[in-house]
Amino acid sequence: MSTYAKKQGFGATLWDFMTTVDHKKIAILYLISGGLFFILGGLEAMFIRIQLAVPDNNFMSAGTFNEMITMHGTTMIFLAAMPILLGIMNAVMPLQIGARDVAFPFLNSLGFWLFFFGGVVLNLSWFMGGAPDAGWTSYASLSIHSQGHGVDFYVLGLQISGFGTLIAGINFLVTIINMRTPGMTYMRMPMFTWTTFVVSALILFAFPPLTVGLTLMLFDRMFGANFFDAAAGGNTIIWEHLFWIFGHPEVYILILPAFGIFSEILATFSRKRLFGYSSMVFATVLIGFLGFMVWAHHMFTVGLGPIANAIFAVATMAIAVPTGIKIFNWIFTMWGGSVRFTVPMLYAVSFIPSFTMGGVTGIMLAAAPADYQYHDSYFVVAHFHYVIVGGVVLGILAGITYYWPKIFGTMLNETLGKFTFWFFLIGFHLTFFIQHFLGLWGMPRRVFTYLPGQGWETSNLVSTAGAIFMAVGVIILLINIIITSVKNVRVGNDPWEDGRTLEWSIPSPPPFYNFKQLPLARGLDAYWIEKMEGKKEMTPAEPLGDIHMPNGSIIPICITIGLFVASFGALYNMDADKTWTVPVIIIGLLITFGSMLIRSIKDDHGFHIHKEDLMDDKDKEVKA
Amino acid sequence: MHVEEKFTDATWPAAPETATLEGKNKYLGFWLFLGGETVLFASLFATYLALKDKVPDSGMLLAKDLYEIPLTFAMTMILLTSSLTSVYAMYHMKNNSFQKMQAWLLITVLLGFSFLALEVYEFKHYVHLGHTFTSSAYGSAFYTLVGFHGAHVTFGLMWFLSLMLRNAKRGLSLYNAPKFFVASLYWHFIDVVWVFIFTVVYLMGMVG
Amino acid sequence: MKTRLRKWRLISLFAIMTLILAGCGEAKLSALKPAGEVAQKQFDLMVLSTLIMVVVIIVVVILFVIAIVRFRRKDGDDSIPKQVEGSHKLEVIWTTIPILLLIIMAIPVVTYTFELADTSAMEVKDKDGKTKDAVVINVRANLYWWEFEYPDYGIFTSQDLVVPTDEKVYFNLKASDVKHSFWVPAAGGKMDTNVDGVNQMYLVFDSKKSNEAQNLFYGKCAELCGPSHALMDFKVVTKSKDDFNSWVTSMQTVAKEPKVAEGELAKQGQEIFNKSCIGCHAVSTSGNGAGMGPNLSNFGERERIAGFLDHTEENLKKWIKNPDDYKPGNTMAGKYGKLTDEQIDALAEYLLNLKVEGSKHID
Amino acid sequence: MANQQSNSANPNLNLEYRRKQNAEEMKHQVITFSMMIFFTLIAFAMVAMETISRWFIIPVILLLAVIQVIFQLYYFMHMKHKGHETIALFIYSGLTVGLITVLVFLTIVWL
Ligand code: HEA
Ligand code: HEA
Ligand code: HEC
Ligand code: CUA
Ligand SMILES: [Cu+2]
Repeated sequence: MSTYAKKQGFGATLWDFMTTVDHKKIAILYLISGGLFFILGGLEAMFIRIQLAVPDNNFMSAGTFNEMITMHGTTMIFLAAMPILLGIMNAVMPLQIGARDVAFPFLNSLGFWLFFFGGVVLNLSWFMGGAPDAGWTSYASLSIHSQGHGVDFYVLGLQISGFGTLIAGINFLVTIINMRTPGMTYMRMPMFTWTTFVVSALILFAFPPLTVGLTLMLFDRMFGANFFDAAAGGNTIIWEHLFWIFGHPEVYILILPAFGIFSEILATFSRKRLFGYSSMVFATVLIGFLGFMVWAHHMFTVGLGPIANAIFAVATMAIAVPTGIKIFNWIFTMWGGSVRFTVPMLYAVSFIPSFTMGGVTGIMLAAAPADYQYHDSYFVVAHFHYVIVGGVVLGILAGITYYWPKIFGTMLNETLGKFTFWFFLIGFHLTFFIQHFLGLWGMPRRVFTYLPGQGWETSNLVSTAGAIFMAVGVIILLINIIITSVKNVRVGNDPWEDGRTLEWSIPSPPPFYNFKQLPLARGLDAYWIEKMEGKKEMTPAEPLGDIHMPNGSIIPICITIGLFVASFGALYNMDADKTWTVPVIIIGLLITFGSMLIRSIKDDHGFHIHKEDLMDDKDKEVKA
Repeated sequence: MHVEEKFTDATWPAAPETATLEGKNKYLGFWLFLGGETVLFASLFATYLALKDKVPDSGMLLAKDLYEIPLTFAMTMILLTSSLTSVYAMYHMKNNSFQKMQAWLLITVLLGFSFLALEVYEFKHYVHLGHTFTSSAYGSAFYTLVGFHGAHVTFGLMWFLSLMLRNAKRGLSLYNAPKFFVASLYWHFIDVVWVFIFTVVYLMGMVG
Repeated sequence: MKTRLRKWRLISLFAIMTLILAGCGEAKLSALKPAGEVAQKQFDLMVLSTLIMVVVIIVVVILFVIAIVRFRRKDGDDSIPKQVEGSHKLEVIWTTIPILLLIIMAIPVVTYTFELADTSAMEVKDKDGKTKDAVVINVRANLYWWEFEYPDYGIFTSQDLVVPTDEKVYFNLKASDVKHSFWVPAAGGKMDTNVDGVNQMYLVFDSKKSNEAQNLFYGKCAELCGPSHALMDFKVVTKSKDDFNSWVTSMQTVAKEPKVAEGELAKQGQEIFNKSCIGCHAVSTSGNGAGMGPNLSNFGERERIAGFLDHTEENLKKWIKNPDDYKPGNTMAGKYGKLTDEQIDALAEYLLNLKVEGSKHID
Repeated sequence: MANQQSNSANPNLNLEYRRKQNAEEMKHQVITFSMMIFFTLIAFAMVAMETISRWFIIPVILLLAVIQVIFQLYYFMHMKHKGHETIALFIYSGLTVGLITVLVFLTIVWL
């Protein structure tokens, strides 16, 4: 814990978190809010499964169901999975490359608050006249047709949180390019840092098309433009393209960090370096690159014509190759190793077959003529939950458990962790395996109910039962977190004992300046190298000196609140009876730009931690 | 080298924009941002091209009926020149001559404002002819693409102005040199986009 | 231990395979019971790709199981394993084999993509401007109902698609409000109906397979289109070429003039209908009225009401009374005045007697 | 963190020499600028003539635009200088993604 922030009241802690620019605290903010959104999205999933448990169910109305799936998909992808991953990146990546913070601490905070308020805007829709109901893909004809303001909330919420993600992406890129500690060459970076790097690049290039798509939809719905109005010359397919140009890289934005986490965990608990490190790096970059060439595989049935379908089908299949390289490298990391089954390792191990099953159904979907059958059926639902839950969510659960001690300084209970693991894993396969068949038996996705007599009853019931297992697993995890936090047993630098990378060479949680002296990376798995030579600490790369740190700031929240206000003006702009909308837009934007102006006018040079204080700190640690 | 350090002409670094880590980060981060902006404008261009001349009824004005050479030419010349003047400003920044830099930036800003004025005039003219944001998909796409560029120009101007006013009394330092430099990068990028706008939208619009 | 585990995996794999074979779903709507050339090709591709994938999964699982069983850390084992950097040989293997497998898959994928997109027969017209040698149907998808136009015969129907067996049936697909998607799982994959243009595709219904499915296939809307997306079903009635032709002929007899109702109650119903409903519903087969509602000229012979309700008088009355109870968000609700129970009885009587083929109602 | 990173500036570098170099570079910039103006004039003139076939004009003016952009990037925005490899990588990636988008919208956006 930092010596500066101890023993404070709740208000002070709150203020501290609202103004913090420390990557580790921002990580915690991401994890908490992402976690809350995950529970929200999970509850929505449970409602979906309850409604579909039996035929002709009327647990919810058709309209509510559509809101539920839209919010489930949107929340899970944009507000749960991605932010949690960004949180883990924030917590771990700077430590892995031996940096004292990210390149732009202020923007880091801004990115978080944009994401958070975007999520708030989106979810306020539940209380302000109805949630978006056009699916998470929000295809233009339906979303333009949709009554009420639900889709407007979708557009504005995603627009705001999208800016946040873009900022985070640029921030990570610059951090990794410019702020690696001496000796940390690109080919010595831990795998998780590599995936963070590639993912950030994907964010940089994938989010602008989404921004444009959302802007067009915003103009159409709120300011009377005609991009998607076929009668006025518009074309709805433009939306589909823009969405998927973003949407497909997005799924790799989700899975690559999970790949990174598993690479770390598998190496750690096999006590063996990652097998084929350089081909893993290559595969990651290749996946990122190919990810931009395949988006039309979501549009095989749109009518793009056989040439386009054939090209995109083949391009899509190509992704099996780099992904396969990764799968086999993971297996061979364990091969010949000394494998210890801790909870994070259980997740990592179970991920391999689970994700493979999801991946190969992806290749089946890529077979365009067969996809005419699969598309928009439960087969697709099964595919993407296999890759997302069997890949991303397992990755998140693994990452949280693995890095929990580093982030919070305590260990989650292993026994409870194993319960969570088994409930979740069994529930997951139970829920989604059967859905492949539902799809093949003709069940379309996004149906709020189905009639009896079509042969889908039993399978749907099984699927719902599986979802309950998953919920139990998640609840046990929550209990585990509470128990662990209450007990608050502190741990040392390297609680898993087999840590290999720099983050395990410093205290858990690290001091707010991370490294007293920047460490010298002498190879891949820098900390492991030192350990093997019998050392306890890293060799420093610089003499002990003053450390420059940035000041906290409330301005990020102010900038965000301006956009938050403006979005409500835009939201109701097309309502004839509301005359206040334009002034509200202007006021909101004034707050935003005013805050930005203040930021640029007020010089903020940060502060220095003096060498002497650092030495004090060390002394205290030794005593404790 | 310290951000608050005072410099003489001789000690002023050759590349003041990247002399500190903050400067380096800002410089790189901004370039990356421009990489993203490239995709953003490409998406807008793509949309415009897909919707060009897509109007609900045949009586409506199309690209070749609207665009005129003289106005576009004037706007192009103004913006291209402003790119050069901002280069001059950065030249003086590298020579640590603050006043000259300010002067060239002022010229850049004035050119930028005249560009904007012409753009506003142009839009007004089109609206008068019945080609509006809401009249057709073509109209929506046109105003969105060109308007996005216009908004970038406006933002660039505000940025320059606030930097100039803010630092008028303080002179150059390693703290604000990267800011000036990055703002001028932004200005060049706006110019790059305009090169494509005048080619793809206006010239290609006129030849049909 | 090791072999036991492997055996267990094998058994569960067989269990899964039997599940696949035993549970192919219902003949009337399962993609696993292909009922014609298109579905058959797609099914073959599915089988081929599934086999490849099963091979991949088996390889991965075997290696995986060996790794986690053999290299498990023993209690108190503190040895440091050899830090292996990688292996070029292995890497070449697991790069080339997947590439080969993918090539095997890619060849039929590309061929079928082009074969299934071949709708050139639609363009071949005779001198009257009619399609030569091919049945062409214009499908128009609307918020929760389907309209089928047979342009070469000048007839319209809705909700029940009637097609001849053993030949290619060609479709022009379009939506009039929001995007939908036209899917008859047993006969072949889907194609979107867009708002901004027409898509073309073909399907084939094999007569033998059709018989197995009682000449009735289920059609689905496969694109989220609003609250009642789930209920936007349609039915495909297959007929032999001869039966199809005679169906066309009888449809054409009511093409010009709506049938005059017989019986007092039905006459009454017709009157109400002409006052309240005719604005949206056509009752002659040659037109679709204003295109606002399904053509009802053969309503008495339909498989379902509104595409999914059982075709009973009771359901019909309930439907007319308040369509929103059955299909939330449908465009008929609230567009006509309140009707008394008597009026509804009369309407039901009238509608149930709207038939073109006499009493050949299949159930 | 500025304090630990000592940087590129070489204090021994003679001021006079640097000034000269800057002036030299500025000269290049002015030449670049004149070429850009020249290309622009050609492009506008071709369109103004109204006699040349559009199949000739369009590729030529696009080419001129591309050349101008390269000038902007490499001279005005200094991408020709050392240490811009990463930057170039990202700009080209952005351009690639953008180009694919434009291509698709011109061909299979459909309709
Ligand atoms: C984390 C998310 C994630 C990931 C990683 C993937 C990975 C893949 N996806 Fe998936 N996908 C989604 C999330 C994801 N997908 C989502 C959310 C949707 C639906 C969106 C919506 O409509 O709402 C979707 C939909 C989707 C479709 C469209 C279906 C349709 O709507 O009709 C397609 C079609 O091609 C597809 C393909 C693929 C492929 C080829 C991969 C590949 O990357 C998989 C590669 C992996 C492997 C192949 C396994 C390991 C490899 C080996 C062991 C080597 C040997 C293998 C072979 C030789 C085959 N996906
Ligand atoms: C990251 C992405 C993600 C994740 C993690 C999930 C997770 C789950 N999804 Fe997801 N899903 C999507 C992304 C995701 N989904 C997307 C993009 C769609 C498409 C939407 C669309 O069509 O537009 C979709 C659609 C979708 C459908 C299809 C809806 C339809 O087409 O009609 C179904 C149905 O079964 C479903 C189920 C589930 C289930 C059971 C889980 C489970 O794994 C969830 C497990 C989590 C929990 C169970 C947590 C619950 C927590 C508690 C119960 C604790 C409560 C405690 C307190 C309150 C203290 N999802
Ligand atoms: C605004 C136009 C409109 C009016 C007026 C209207 N309907 Fe409808 N009707 C529809 C539409 C649209 C549907 C299809 C609804 C759906 O399936 O979503 C429909 C469906 C039906 C169906 C089921 C059709 C089928 O193919 O199974 C019947 C029966 C019906 N209407 C009868 C009536 C009667 C009787 C009246 C007058 C009292 C009437 N309709 C008035 C638009 C209208
Ligand atoms: Cu129509 Cu779904
Ligand atoms: Cu995809």
